[in-house]
Amino acid sequence: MEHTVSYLGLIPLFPLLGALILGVMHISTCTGKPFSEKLYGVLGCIGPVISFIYALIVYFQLKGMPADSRFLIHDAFTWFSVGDLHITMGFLADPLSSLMLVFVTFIGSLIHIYSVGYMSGDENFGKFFSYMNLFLGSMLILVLGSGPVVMFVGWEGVGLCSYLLISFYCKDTDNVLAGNKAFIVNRIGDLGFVLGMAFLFWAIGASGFDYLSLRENSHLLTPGIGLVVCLLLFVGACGKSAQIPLYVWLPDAMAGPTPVSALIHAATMVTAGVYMVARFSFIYAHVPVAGAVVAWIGILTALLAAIFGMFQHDIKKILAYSTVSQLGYMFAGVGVAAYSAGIFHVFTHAFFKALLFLGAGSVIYALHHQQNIWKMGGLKEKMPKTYWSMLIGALALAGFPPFSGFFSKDEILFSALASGHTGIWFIGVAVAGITAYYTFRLIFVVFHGQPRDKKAFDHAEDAPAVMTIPLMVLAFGALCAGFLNLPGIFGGNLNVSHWLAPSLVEHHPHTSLTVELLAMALTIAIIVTGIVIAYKKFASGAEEPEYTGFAKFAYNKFYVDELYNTVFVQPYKAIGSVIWKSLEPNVTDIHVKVSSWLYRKAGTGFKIFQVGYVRVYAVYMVIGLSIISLLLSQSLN
Amino acid sequence: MLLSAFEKVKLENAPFVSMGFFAAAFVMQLTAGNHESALYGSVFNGMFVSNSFTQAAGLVIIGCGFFTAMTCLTYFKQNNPCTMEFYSVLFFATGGMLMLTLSRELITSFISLEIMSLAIYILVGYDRKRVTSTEALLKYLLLGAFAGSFFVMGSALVYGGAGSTKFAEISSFISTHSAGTPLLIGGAFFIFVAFLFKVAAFPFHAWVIDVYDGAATPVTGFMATALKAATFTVFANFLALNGAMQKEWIDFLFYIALFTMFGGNLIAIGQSNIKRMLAASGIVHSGYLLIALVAISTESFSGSVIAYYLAAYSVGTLGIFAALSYLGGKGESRMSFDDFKGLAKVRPYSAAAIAVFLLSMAGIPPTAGFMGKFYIITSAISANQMALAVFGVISSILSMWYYLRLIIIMYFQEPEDTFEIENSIFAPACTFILVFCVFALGLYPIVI
Amino acid sequence: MFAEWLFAAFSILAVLGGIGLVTFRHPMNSAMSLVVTMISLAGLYALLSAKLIFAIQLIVYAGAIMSLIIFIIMFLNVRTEDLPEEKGRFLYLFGGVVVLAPVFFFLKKIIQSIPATKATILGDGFGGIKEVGLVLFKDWLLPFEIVSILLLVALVGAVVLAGKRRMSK
Amino acid sequence: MIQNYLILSVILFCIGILGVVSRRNVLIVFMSIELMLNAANLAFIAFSRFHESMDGHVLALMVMAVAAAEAALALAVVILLHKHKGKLDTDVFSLLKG
Amino acid sequence: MFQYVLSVMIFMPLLAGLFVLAAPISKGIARLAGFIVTGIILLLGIELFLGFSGSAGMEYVESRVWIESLGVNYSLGVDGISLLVLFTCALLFPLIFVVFSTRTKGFYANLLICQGAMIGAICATDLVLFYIFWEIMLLPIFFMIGLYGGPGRLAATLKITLYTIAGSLLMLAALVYVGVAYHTQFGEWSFNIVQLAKLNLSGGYAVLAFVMFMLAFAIKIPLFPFHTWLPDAYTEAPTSTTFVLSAIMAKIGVYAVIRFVIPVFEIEFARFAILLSLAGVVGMMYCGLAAIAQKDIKRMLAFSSASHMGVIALGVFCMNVQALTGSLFQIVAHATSTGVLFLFVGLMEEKMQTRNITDLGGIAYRAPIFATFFAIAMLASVGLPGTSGFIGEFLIILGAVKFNAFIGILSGTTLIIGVCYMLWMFQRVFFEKPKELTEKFTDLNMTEVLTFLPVILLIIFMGIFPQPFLKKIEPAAQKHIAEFSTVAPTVIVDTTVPSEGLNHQKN
Repeated sequence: MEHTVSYLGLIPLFPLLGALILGVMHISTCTGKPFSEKLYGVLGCIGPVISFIYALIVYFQLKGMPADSRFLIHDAFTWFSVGDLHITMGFLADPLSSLMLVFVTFIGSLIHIYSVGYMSGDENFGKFFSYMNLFLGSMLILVLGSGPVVMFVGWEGVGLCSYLLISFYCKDTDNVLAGNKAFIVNRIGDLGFVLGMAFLFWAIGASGFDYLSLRENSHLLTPGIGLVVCLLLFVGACGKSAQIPLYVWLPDAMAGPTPVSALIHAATMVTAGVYMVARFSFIYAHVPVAGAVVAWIGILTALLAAIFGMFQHDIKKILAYSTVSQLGYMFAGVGVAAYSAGIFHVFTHAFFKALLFLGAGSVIYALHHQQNIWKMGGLKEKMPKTYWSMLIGALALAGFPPFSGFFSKDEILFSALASGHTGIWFIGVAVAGITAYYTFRLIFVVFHGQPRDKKAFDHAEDAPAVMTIPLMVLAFGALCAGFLNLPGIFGGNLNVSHWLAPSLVEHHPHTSLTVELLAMALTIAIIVTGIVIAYKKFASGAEEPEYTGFAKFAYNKFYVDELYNTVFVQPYKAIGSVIWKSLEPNVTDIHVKVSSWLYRKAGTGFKIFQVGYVRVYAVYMVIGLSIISLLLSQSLN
Repeated sequence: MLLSAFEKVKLENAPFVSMGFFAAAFVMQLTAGNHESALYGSVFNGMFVSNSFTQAAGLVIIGCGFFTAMTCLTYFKQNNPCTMEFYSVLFFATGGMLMLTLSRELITSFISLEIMSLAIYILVGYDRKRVTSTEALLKYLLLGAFAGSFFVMGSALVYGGAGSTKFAEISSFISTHSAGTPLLIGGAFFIFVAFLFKVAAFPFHAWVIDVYDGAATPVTGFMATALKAATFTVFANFLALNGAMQKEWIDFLFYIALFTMFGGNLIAIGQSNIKRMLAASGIVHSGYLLIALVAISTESFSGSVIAYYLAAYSVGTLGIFAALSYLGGKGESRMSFDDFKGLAKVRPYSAAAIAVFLLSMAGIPPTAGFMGKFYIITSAISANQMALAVFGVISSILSMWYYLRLIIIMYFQEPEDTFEIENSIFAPACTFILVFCVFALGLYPIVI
Repeated sequence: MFAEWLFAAFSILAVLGGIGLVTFRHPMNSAMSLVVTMISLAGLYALLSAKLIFAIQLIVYAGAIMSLIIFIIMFLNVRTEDLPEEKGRFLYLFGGVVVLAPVFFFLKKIIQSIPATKATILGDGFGGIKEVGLVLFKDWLLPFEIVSILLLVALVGAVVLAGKRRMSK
Repeated sequence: MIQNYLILSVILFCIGILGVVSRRNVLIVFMSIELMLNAANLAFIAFSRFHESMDGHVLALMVMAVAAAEAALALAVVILLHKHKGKLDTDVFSLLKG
Repeated sequence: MFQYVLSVMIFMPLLAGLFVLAAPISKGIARLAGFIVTGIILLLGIELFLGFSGSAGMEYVESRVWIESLGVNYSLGVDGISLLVLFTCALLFPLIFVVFSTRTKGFYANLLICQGAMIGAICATDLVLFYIFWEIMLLPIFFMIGLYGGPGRLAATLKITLYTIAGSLLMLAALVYVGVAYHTQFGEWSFNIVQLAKLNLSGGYAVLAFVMFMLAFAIKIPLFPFHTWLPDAYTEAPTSTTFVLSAIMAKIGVYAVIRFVIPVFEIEFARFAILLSLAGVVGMMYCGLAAIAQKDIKRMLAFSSASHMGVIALGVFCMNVQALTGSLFQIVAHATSTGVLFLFVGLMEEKMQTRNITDLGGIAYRAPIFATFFAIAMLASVGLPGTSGFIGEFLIILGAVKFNAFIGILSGTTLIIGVCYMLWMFQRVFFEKPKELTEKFTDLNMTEVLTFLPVILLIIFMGIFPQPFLKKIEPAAQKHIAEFSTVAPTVIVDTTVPSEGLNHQKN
């Protein structure tokens, strides 16, 4: 078995072990004297780094294999097996997962290193790294899982870590609420995932419920059931990747420490949905309707989040909405069957979004946890390293050529256009403009103009090296990652797409070069327009605006949270208390109540017959006698 | 055999001796042959027949007598003392019951019934100073005599219809004619009325509560068990004399059983006095026994189910009455539910014993009561009387509450009383022997 | 014919006596009515050729038992004002009649089911002391014996309940 | 012919029941019960005549004996009652109820 | 020697319980004795578990004639279906003797008797014997709630006792009916379940008997809408009792359905399966929703327990091997997770004299070990992969989807509903700012850690390596389903998933 390599399982194991060790260390010293931060830091980073090394080994090993049979598997043990259902705790590295593997471990390691600086001085330093390691382990299980069920382990695991890390500062109710929200909304998605798996299993899973077998049998899937499976799985993806209607948790998730936002809520976990859709490309490819649904939901989410992003004050919220928006792009990509484009955007996005978040983190760190952009300003001089790296990130996010975002986003837009989804393309282009606008609004307000808060400004300075080095590495990535998948018109040969091809089922539509160039030019024009507008409005120091009308509406996120609260959360609680207060005692328990009432009444009621008079007792006897006589005389003859 | 024990009683005074006689009679009954035999066939003209069923019933009755005598020892230390006539009358009653179980002739049955009844009337009214005792006597006597006259009328009609009052001849008459002859129907009906009265079946049950309440506690125990055992035995013998006879009356008994169970339950729910509650629960148990009567298979009638149930029921009931006898205190001052608050904290063993008896009566395994109920239900369903079985079960659900109520009061409430009692070993000893019996019968259900 | 007239007369007397028993307020009057019934019943027994029973009915029942009852009534010296107020007794009686009607008709139906046979002439010995005695001691020895026990019980009972009690111990 | 006797017996029996049911005087109730027993005896004798066997006579005899025994006990009770309350009203004795 | 292990496991605690009750010993010794006895039972249980060969049939069989005339035998045996329940029962009891402050010896006696009876009910393969143990196991519960419960204990104990006795008495009638039916069909008496499985029952009485059986078990499980005794009883009972009730007794209800109802009433079962599974699902949602409205943690957990029992029961009603195995697995998983949660709540109550959620907060800072353990148990209870809760729930949902897509989808909502109230509670109790009462809270001491650690580890172990457990139960479940499907094939509409999917689409 040349495809079997036993170290595949070790990749997630290292961070998990790290998590365990750190957790035990933390708990055992929680009330006493803690271990030094250095020890925690080293232990915390060692796992991700080893995983990264292994990821590279995997990558190179795959690279050395022939293109059509590039995969490595490792079945660690039979997880559970009941009837036809055989689930092995197996790991699969194919081009798709190896790509994810590499960048997840890479960015994960960087962010761990960054966190050592960011989190220093926190009393729960150990806990943080334990959770982070746990997250990374789960994420790697998600990525490497050889079948949907194993993937689901990671899927839920990352959800759990997300919850734990969002409510990391758990003395504050809001943070915990945000964590709850994230977990519950994710769970709604998980429901879809589980049901999707169930349907999929009963349809084609009997002869093996891992990707390889499923892929072989995917032709057996009827369109109807295929659609059901696709949509249910997409519900799962929506939950995890914050798409309409389940996106609401992600902005709130910014309550967690910034490295968490960077790693989990920007670079890795939230893209799991996209990864999952790509994983199941062999099913989605059969059901174009499902793809269209995915694409439309994606692009609408992109639009909506971009609109929200335009009006936010909180630096992390802006980035969060931009994440949602970018995720929308990715779904639009995978929805129009351009899986490699979607995944490529995941890849590039991971770099620039992590970069932006870490940059924002540095800013916040420098300003002592100030997150409102209208309290910042002019930080360019004080924090040049941060500024420049964030600028690169912003350009990449805006999709300005030749930064990485440009190539991936353009690839998606182009695929949409090419596959005939003109509407999606159109909205996509508009969103690109809006993205450019709000990204540079952030940059200009924070780094240009006059400082708005003098006192904080004076103390601001660039972060220590342990934080800035990861920034620079990421900035380099954001700058260059796009070149890995240079499209044909720029003389590239879509390296990443070709690499991914064996894992995916996609067709590359062909359109004329002119159309492609025109579309690209239009996009760039729109992006530039967005940047220019932002420059005009904010570069020279605008004050915090008073929002009215649509802006206020958008600032308040169209009141979707409130809507959900009224439509789902409150009724849910109301139903709960109705059941407890009214239904349970008065309806469900009624059979008990009524029978006990009857019972008591009957008991007291029958007492009156025992009057104590002898002749009345005789009367009972005689009445009984005569009734029976009556019946008996009827039966005579 | 019985008479020998019974003649001597006039010479004996002490209750110990009477206990000895009961024990001796018990052993004799136990060792007596197990085969169907007519006692003194030629002399008594086949009016007495002994078989395993009557033997078992006899054992139950004698056992009841034994334990009652034992209980009385303690009881009378706390209450108005008795004379030795009490024990002799107890023997008369027992003798009457034994004859009743053996008798295979209507008038013999009637006379035995009257011996038993008269003796029990005397026992009920024994404490002449108490008005309630006299009242109970009055009620029982009036209604008992009333019911007795029905028996006579019924016998007359049966005699008119079948030309004889012997079971064997009635049976052969039915075989050649039919059980549906009007005279037989009428006669049997009136005889049933008397039996149903004695076992307190609905609607002839009303007396039982007041009478049990008024009588002295050990007597109540004796009435509730031995009397029922004797009556049911003869009832079953009469009913089983011919298959056609029993079939004729199945529907009738069905409804009687039904109403008896539910009527008894409804009365029991509202009671606040333990003796009255037990009386009412006795009605319910009669209902169960009636189920068994409905379900007896006349082809191979052995009465085992009835006998077992009687034994199980007797053990439980006697036990609880024995416990009440010594816990009741002077002049039966503690008889209502509330008087037993927190008994478990003061007298844990007594409370445990009472709880066991109550659970047995409620039919909770592994007590004898459960096995009895199990047999009854089995026999009912075997006889294709599913409905009756289900109703029986529902009725025992209804009865749970008032049994549990006493347990709850004993265990879960705080004591207000010190439960001081006369120091006498007999009734407590009797109680604990009976506890042992409850489990022994439950775990080794001997079925004849 | 004579026998039928006698029957009619005795039955009417018996029924009247019975009605008297249940309607008179004072027990003494009732007791006397009962005596009337008993005597007429004795006559009826005679008509049914039950000579021994006829005699016993007269001697034991109408004679002994009833005089005992009357003796008790006298002994207790029941005065009218001690008697229960039974103003509504006629109403009760009427109610009782209604309730009892089914029983009565049931019994009547049963009686009517008996085939109507002419009375046969019986031998002289029927119902005589000797004949009945033979039957009694040959076939019915057991009941006879146990009746003695019954009477003993009754004796003891009467003593226990009504007699002066000597306390034991 | 036999029916007539029996009908009479039934009538007396029912009158007896009536007495038991509707009267409150203990003595009258007892006497009603005696009446019922007598009615039954009449039936015995009548059936005896009908079957032409003397068993019925014996049975009637037994019933009489029983009736006598009952009467003895009943009268003892009457005396007892009178001692307690001085009254013969059954309704007075209704302490036990409910 | 080992062939009598089941009898030993039944009677050792029973006799020990009676001994403790009767003997004049101090409560401390009673506790110690209880711990030793249950410890031995645990060792025997583990030995038995390891020695179980995993065949589909009965092992460790014992059989003795008891009531010859009715074919009632004292027969015991363990197969894949009962193995895990038995294991749970043996595993969890020692915990109660370790944690909490010492109560009276009567309490420990009751616990011991309860364990004996429960093991008896689990091992009995004779219906009558089963019934006897089934009833006996209620008595200690009755006394424990009544004697040692909270302020509303009287009403609670009456309600649970009357309710469950009502059910089981009806079952008695049905049980006898089955025996009699066997007698009529085969001419001999038997109440052995293996024999009874051969029965062909049909007609109105069979349905009636089936309903009565199901009623008894539905009350015990408890299945909606017969769960109303549960919140009261669970809340008022002393925590150890609640633990026993939720962790073991409710499971025996499910187990009994699998063991006794399915083999005997195949046709009726298939006919009512939809209705029953609907009851399971509705109960799950109903109780889950009710849980969110609770202020008392214990009552919340009670509803949560009822909700989970709905899912477990659903697994049984789905009639396929995945769901059935899932249910059996979930029995253990739920017993360990929710059971331990109840114990934790008991500890909290003991230390802070309150169970009111609003009075608590910030325990996570005061007691990190406790919080971690609690969190793990909680996550297992909401079915997080990697914990034991996931495997069972996943299998059940999988089976439910096959059984009926609609019910499958509804059953999936357990994932959401469970997490809502649990997180809400966790937030209020463990996070947020510490309150006055929680300041007093001390973390688990060494004994407690060592007590709970094995269970917590088991939760995780069973989540990661469930196969050793599944391997032992699957053949029996497989056989069960196979027998079931051969008898009732006409009734089970072959609901293949594609058609279901299409239906779903139209909806």
